[in-house]
Amino acid sequence: MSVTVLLFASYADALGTSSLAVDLPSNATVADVLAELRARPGAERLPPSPLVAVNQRYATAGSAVRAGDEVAVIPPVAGG
Amino acid sequence: MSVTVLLFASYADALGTSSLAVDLPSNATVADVLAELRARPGAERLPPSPLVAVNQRYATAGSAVRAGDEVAVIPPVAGG
Amino acid sequence: MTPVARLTRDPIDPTALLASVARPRHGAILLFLGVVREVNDGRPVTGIEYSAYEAMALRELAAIADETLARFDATDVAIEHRLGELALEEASVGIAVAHAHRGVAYDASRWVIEELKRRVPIWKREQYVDGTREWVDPTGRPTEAAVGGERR
Amino acid sequence: MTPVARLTRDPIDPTALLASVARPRHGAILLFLGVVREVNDGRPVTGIEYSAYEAMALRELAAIADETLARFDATDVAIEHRLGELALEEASVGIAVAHAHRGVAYDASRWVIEELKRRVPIWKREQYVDGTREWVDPTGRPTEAAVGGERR
Repeated sequence: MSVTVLLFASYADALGTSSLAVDLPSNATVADVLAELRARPGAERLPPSPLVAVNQRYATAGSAVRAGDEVAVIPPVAGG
Repeated sequence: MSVTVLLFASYADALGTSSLAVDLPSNATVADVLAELRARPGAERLPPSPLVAVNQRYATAGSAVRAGDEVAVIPPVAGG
Repeated sequence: MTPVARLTRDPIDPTALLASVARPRHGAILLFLGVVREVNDGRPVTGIEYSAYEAMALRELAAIADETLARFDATDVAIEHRLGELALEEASVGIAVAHAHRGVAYDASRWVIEELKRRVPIWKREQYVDGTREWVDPTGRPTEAAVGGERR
Repeated sequence: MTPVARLTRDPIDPTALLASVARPRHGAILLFLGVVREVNDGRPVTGIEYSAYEAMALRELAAIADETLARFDATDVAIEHRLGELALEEASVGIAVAHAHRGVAYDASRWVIEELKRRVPIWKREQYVDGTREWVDPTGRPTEAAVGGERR
């Protein structure tokens, strides 16, 4: 299955893109998405445990992901 | 000597005036001004120890007053 | 940096208050507006008349503004209190403060309104739906009307 | 009573924010503005670019507005965050809250800005006098540049 990974701000700069498709086995979790991401050039600039949202809600490493999900890797927020 | 007494809001209503002249011996204090005021009709509607300002600064019963001073008897403030 | 401390019979202008404290060094601006509300202590209000011991009120407002600068590390501050007859939803007081950091701005804004309510000689007479009016005593002591009722 | 929660690329309008929370039942209105200041952590700033995960940021802003109503006894609230390039002294965020009583208005306003800074996915890149730009990390973890410098 495939999920869409969104990257923002410094993380988008690090990986050179703001969006990419990642292929995963079924029953995958957020941790699996991050493991796939680690293989990409520039991913060493991500912190060990970045914030993640699945379908626009904050999630944890163990959260399940499903085909077509939108998985966002979220740098430290700096609004206001 | 004479001082000007200013009255405001409910106190002005009580005494039916917002300003009056009070004659006092020299060496008088705020307490003496209030005692003079007590003799006026309506003064029974003042509280036992009203707030007082002398020349626009809060004062106490023992504060001295001098000829020409402006002594204000100040109802509970309700600004804002 | 001259702090603003004014009494006015015109409507309070929030935009002007904000502009009077804006500086490039500030990261946070806080505007407090006290407004006339339709009910007080369960009684329907139609308007409020504010009056003041004007010379002393100005002096106290200016003192509060100066003390704000001293207590809160040169926070810019503007305080304006309205006098006269106010309708529902009109602002009786406007306080703008600005500071590099928001925590100080919140603390300073709150301090100013509490000081204003504690010491500035301003009074308000509420007008009620039934046509009566009454001076407001925030201390909860007997009102003029109640004391009058006890007249010997 | 629909709370306002918006992202905008236009300048924030304080007057419109205040109007959107004004109701006859309120006695206090508080407006917080976060503005771009000229210095951050000792570095002279010339401007800030704000960006967001827009769909999620809107969802979080709306959630904060709804939670404000629940936590603070039906306080009216309007939250607006700006995106894009901002110059010095421009407002990046505006928060208006109104309540019958000022204590609740202060508490609610402060809660909203702290929640916004904690959880709304918005980022800022500061532009400095020397022409460089840097993403701001309020957590104090190594910045992008610093992490990049450690690249193996």
